[in-house]
Amino acid sequence: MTALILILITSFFTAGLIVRTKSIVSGRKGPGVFQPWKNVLVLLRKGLIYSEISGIISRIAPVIVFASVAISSLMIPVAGFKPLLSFNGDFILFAYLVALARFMMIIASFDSGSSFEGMGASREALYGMLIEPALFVIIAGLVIFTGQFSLSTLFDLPGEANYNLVYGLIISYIIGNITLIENSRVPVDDPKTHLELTMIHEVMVLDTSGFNLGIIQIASFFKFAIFGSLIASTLIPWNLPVHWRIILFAAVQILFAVIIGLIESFRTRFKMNRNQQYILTVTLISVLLFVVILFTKNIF
Amino acid sequence: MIYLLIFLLVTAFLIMVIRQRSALYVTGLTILTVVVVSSVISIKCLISADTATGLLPAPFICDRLSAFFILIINFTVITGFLYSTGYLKPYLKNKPEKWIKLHYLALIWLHASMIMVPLLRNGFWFLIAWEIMTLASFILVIFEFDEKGTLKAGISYLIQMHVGMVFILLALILSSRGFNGVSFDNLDFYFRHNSNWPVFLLFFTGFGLKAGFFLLHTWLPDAHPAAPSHVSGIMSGVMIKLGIYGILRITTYLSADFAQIGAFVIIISAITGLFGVMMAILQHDVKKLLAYHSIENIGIIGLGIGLGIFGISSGNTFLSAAGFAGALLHTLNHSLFKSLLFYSAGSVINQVHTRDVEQMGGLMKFMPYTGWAFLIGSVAISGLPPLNGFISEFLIYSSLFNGIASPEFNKLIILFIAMLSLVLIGGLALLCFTKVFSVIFLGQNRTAYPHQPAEANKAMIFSQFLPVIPVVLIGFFPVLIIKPLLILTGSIFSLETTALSGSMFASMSYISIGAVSLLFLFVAVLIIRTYAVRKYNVKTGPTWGCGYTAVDSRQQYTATSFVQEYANLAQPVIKTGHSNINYSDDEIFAEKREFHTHSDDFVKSKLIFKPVEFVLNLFRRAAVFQTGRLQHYVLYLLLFLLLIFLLTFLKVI
Amino acid sequence: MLLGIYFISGILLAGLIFLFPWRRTINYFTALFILIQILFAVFAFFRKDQTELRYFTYDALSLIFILILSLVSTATFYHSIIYTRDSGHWQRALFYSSFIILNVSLTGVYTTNNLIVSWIFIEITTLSVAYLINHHRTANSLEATWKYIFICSVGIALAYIGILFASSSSGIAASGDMSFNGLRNTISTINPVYLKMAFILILAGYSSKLEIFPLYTIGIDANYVAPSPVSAFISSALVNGGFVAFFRVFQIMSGTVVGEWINHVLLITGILSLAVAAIYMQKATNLKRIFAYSTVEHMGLVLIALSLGKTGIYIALLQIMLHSFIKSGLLFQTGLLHRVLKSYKLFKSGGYLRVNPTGSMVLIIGVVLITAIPPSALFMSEFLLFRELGYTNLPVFIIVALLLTLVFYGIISKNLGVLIGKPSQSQYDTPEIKLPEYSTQIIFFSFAIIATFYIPGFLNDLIISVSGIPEGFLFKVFNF
Amino acid sequence: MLILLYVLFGISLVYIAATEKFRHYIQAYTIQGILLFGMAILELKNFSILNLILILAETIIFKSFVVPYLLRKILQQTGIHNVHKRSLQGNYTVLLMLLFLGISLVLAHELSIPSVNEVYMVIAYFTLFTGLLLISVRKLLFGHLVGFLIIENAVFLFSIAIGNEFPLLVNTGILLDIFVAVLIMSMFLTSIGHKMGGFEAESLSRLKD
Repeated sequence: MTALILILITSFFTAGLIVRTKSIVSGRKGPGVFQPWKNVLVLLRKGLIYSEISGIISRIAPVIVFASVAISSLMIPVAGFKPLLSFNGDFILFAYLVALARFMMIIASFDSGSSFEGMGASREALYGMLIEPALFVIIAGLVIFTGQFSLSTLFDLPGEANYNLVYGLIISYIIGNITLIENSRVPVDDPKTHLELTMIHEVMVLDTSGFNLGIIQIASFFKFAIFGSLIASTLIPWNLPVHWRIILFAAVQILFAVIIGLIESFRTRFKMNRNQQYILTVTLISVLLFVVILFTKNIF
Repeated sequence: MIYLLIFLLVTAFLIMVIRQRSALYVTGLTILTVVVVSSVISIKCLISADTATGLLPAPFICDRLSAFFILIINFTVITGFLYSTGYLKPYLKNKPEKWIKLHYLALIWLHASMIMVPLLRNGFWFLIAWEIMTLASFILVIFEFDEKGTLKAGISYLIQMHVGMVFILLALILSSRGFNGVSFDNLDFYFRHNSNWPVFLLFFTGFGLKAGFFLLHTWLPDAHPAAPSHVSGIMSGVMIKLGIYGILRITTYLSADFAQIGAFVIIISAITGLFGVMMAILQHDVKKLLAYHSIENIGIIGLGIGLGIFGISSGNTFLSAAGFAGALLHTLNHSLFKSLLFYSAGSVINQVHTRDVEQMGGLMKFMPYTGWAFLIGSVAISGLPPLNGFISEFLIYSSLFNGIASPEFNKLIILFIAMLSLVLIGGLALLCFTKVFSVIFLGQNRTAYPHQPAEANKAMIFSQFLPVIPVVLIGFFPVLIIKPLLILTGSIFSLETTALSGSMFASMSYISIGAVSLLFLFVAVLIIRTYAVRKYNVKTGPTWGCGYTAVDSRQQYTATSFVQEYANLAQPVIKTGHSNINYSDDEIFAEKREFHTHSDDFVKSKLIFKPVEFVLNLFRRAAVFQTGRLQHYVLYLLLFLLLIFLLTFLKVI
Repeated sequence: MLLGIYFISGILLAGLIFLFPWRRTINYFTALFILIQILFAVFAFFRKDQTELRYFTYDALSLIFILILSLVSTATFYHSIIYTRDSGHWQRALFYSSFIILNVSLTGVYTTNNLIVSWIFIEITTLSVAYLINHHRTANSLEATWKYIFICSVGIALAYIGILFASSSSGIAASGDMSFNGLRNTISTINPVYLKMAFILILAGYSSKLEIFPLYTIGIDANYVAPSPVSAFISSALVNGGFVAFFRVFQIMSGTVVGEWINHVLLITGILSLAVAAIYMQKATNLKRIFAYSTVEHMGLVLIALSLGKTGIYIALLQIMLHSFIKSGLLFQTGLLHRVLKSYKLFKSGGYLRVNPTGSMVLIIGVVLITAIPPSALFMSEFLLFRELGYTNLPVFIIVALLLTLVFYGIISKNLGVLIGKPSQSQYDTPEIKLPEYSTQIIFFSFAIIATFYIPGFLNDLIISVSGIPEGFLFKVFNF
Repeated sequence: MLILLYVLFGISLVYIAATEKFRHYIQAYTIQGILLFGMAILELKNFSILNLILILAETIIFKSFVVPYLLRKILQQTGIHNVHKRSLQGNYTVLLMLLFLGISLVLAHELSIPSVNEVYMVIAYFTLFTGLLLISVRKLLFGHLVGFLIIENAVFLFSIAIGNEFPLLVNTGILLDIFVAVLIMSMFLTSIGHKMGGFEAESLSRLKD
């Protein structure tokens, strides 16, 4: 339960922190940390407008997207705080729930018969497909490393005998990149762009409005928090006292958000056709990690 | 056997002589009878502890493996038949009456032979049932013989099945040397005293041809589009599974070489799965796409089997039990959602008279039920929770990760490859099914339909939704089936599964909780949304056109463009060809032009067609010997005598 | 005595036909002959292993084939009545009289116990079938007939030389006893080289009748131009005649020192026949030629089976028996097809299913049966064949399997074209085929299906006694 | 005496192979019939009167009278006299004959058995080969028929050589068979000539795939 609460709290401020970082770096005053959530609350209280062409899918898909991301967050451990749902192989359910959300996003984007939304959908599907192995390779590495089969114990890297902070950092790096890709951030995508041709996530929700847009936004906040929590779990020793863990967790989350903000400020986004290469690089790094773990465990 | 055959022959005769309408009823009744009888027997078989031999007369032997497959077959055949009653209606007028009756007859025989295949161990009877199955399905496939390519697909199917039969025959014969009868039961002895993998390989080739493993799959993407949809559903749903049955049956007899065999099965299955889904994405013919997906799913099932065999080699019960259980469950699951998808696709094709997805669109509004059925099928086949596809993939994943956790390097590499391919298969399947569902059912129609599409008739809708029930049930409540499934797996492959059963049960109950809470959350958010927007009228407006207001349906994103980036990525493996006509110099005003892309199955074109064409050409050239001249015929006589003299003289014979 | 009556009545009736050459009388005479033939077959069964007229014995082998002959010739007669409806008086008279002589001579071939007599009757079959082949008197049929007589005669002359070699040992020449028993008794004294010469000459010579390599070509041509009932008869009864004549020699020689060599020769010949059939079938554009090649294929299989010892003989007999029924049924049906589509040419015909659904169902069943797809009993014999090959000779197994697949492809694809391909003419005449005309085919086909599950006891006993395999063999293999 | 007959027989074969006129074929065949009769009489020591009649019928009557008559009739009806087409030059035919003679010698030597006169075998093989050769190289159907008749002569020679005395009934059967075969063949030959306006084997090569 603590884990869920921590994730919820995290989700409240990460998005704002990113925006805030970006504005400070670019020399603007910028909105407050909770501005994204305020926007969402406004959205939630607005009426709904659907495309004339769209049908039932547009009406239910956002809800499913939200629900599946929310349920998937139930499985995420936070630095030793047990998640609500935890069982052997829960990471599979986690990954596939995220995939379910993606599925629904994609078909929802097609429902309005738009000439743009398909572009985003196409990229989302392709990148999602390409990045999924990275996550699984990490998990496979962790399975070898820890001998556990559940997210709640897998990420307890610091508790392992051969642990080295380098592992934690590499994993954090990979998960960080996964986050950027899953959430369509720079360098893969620029959420603030205004050209539909180059967008991924934003273009898919062009015809989504009001409450539906709101919950999709919340889902993406959740996603941030989920990956942030995973990073925190790999870095923070799980046997520390509770308050230390919470403090460290908060620190990691803030750092994570700030780093993303910095990346978004200083990096330009890739050309669309270079994205695949980038994603594959991430996967390759994860395989490298896997090999390193093999060495560590003397399997080679 | 004899009574059964007499019964079927009498029905056959009856169907041929009575009127068409009554023929339909007789067919239904016969299928129902066979279903009831065989189901009762197999349920008895499943319940009773030992392999119940006394249940059936002589050549038939029922054990739990066969019972499992029979139940699957029965379910799909029932839905298939129900679907056919609706589906065939438009055909009744323009096809010869006898042909329709033959179709019914073939349906009965296909069903009966599919039931018999898992029940027979004696090689001779087994092959008879096997061949009848092939023949019946062949007749079913070529139902729409007027269509271009149907016959070719049918014949290619028949020939390849024949080749497969020869492989099985060879393997059976080799393994029963020294026995009087040719039977699978001899394998037990053979495998204990001989090297296992050569004969296993032969069996695998024979059964793999039916199942559609990589390199042996080329008949599948041709036969399924050619066949009417209920037949595609039955074939893809259950008939190709009998290939899996065969492999499983052989697996139960294996006694050595597990590591090699397991590795082989895993690698070939991984390739199969990846290849199937990679090809599927690029197809624009909806049924061809589904056919390639069958190949993919066979790959997944094969992964499960391979993992199971692998597990035996390292003595890891969890690995093998979860692998086999995953394979069995995926067999069941695939039969459900694949038949469902084929039926829905058939309903669509029946309305729009094309299989090209690029010419569809917006059908959700015209055929909502079919659309829902297809959506459920798509989600399930992509292996997404909370539907059944996820459960079987979960089992296979569990097995995989369990194997990875206790590694040796060589095995680890193979398991790693298996894992990577399984993950990629999942992602690619998602890409594929979002494409096909969206393009067919969402948005607007891209070209004008020949007539206003209407919802499929009641029989079709009913049979589309019949498989939905187990799809949803298994997806939401895997706890219900996991224990029986593991017991079944344990007794088939003689594994000790009680320990595994506990932890699996726990996982499954959590999955159930997750699925149910997903549903609750979904409903809750829906209610909240209704509450939140109650003050406003839900409005509709034009789709956002980026400021451009004259948007029309042709500007929609198409299937080709949706997978364009993927196609570029897959170019090294799967060449996508274009066909277009260039402008000529004297062409001032451009004529109407067409452009289309196609992606060829390189296995089919390079490995099957080319050699076959080469050989046939050679044969055509051999005809120079046939001069029609009397003198030459006498010369042959002389040459023959000379040949024999020479061979004798050289002591060759 | 029985045989004497049969021979005399046959010859008499054949003569009478010329004296009263009207349609009705001819039909009556032939029907009478068919009746005599059936009665003869029945009585022959009760006189098993008795010798008549010195040169003829009703042994098991002959009984099997007499049985087939009487069934096939009855059916052939029935179809011929319809076929020759529009022929001229003399043409018809010649047809039926040749038919009767052919039947008589075939019975002679089947029942004789003498090498030379068997040869004589084989030659008579050649001569009498010539008029049946040439029934239409077109350029094609003349050509085929000429080739048939000529090549057959040359072949048979060679076979005669072979027989002379076989009798070259001192003992047999002195006694002049050219009966098979005599040969069997003295065979051990014959020089093996002469035995080989004899065997190869007899095989090559009779290959024209057996429709195997090297002299298979004339059989194909004859089948092609002959009226389809006659084709059916040629492909079954006449081929069986060649088989019996050859088989008796084979059975004696296979027991000697050259036995192994003979098996090898048979294997080579069989595979060559199979290959020739498989390869040329791909190019054939005529339905009847395809079925004729299928006969070559089946006879090739029979030869391969013969090379496999006792079980092989059982397989060969089963195969040839079933082949007779299925192939003759198929060719009868092809005749009916011709009446509807007006052509056997593949590129000229199509859409048979639409025009004549019942007939096409019969054709489909026939095609299924001839390609040895279950429930065809041919599957049983081929299964046994493969079983033996799998145990003894794997390379041959593979070659045979490949070639059979080719044949399978040829038959199925070409027949499907006729059945459901595009019709070339927009409108075919409405067929005037009455239901009874399908009856013979259906009966023959059902024999071939039932045999998978049940072979009548007396027949099985006969085959077993010819092949000499142990009693419970089938039971053990098939778990009947 | 016997050896002279052999040599004469051989010469007649060479003559047939080398000549280009059908009339000469018939003459040579007639002579062969007489020669065969001589050989049979000389070779078979203890024959009955019935057998003598049979042999007489087979050789003199059948081979020297009936068949040549038939052949002449065909020639008259069709008006063809010369071999104006063949697939092999006459020289080569003769050379091939030489080769076959050699082969026959070798064969007869290799396959010799004590009870059989080797010279007989040589000539018998040679006759057989000549017949087959004629069929293979001649392009007119008439030539084929003559080839067949020569093969029949070879058969006769073999049966003398190996020395079988078949029962009378059987012998009659054989004789009748051959006779009817030749009769029917000549009938067909005539009708082919009418139907197709010629005897060229070329015209009979339409039956193929």
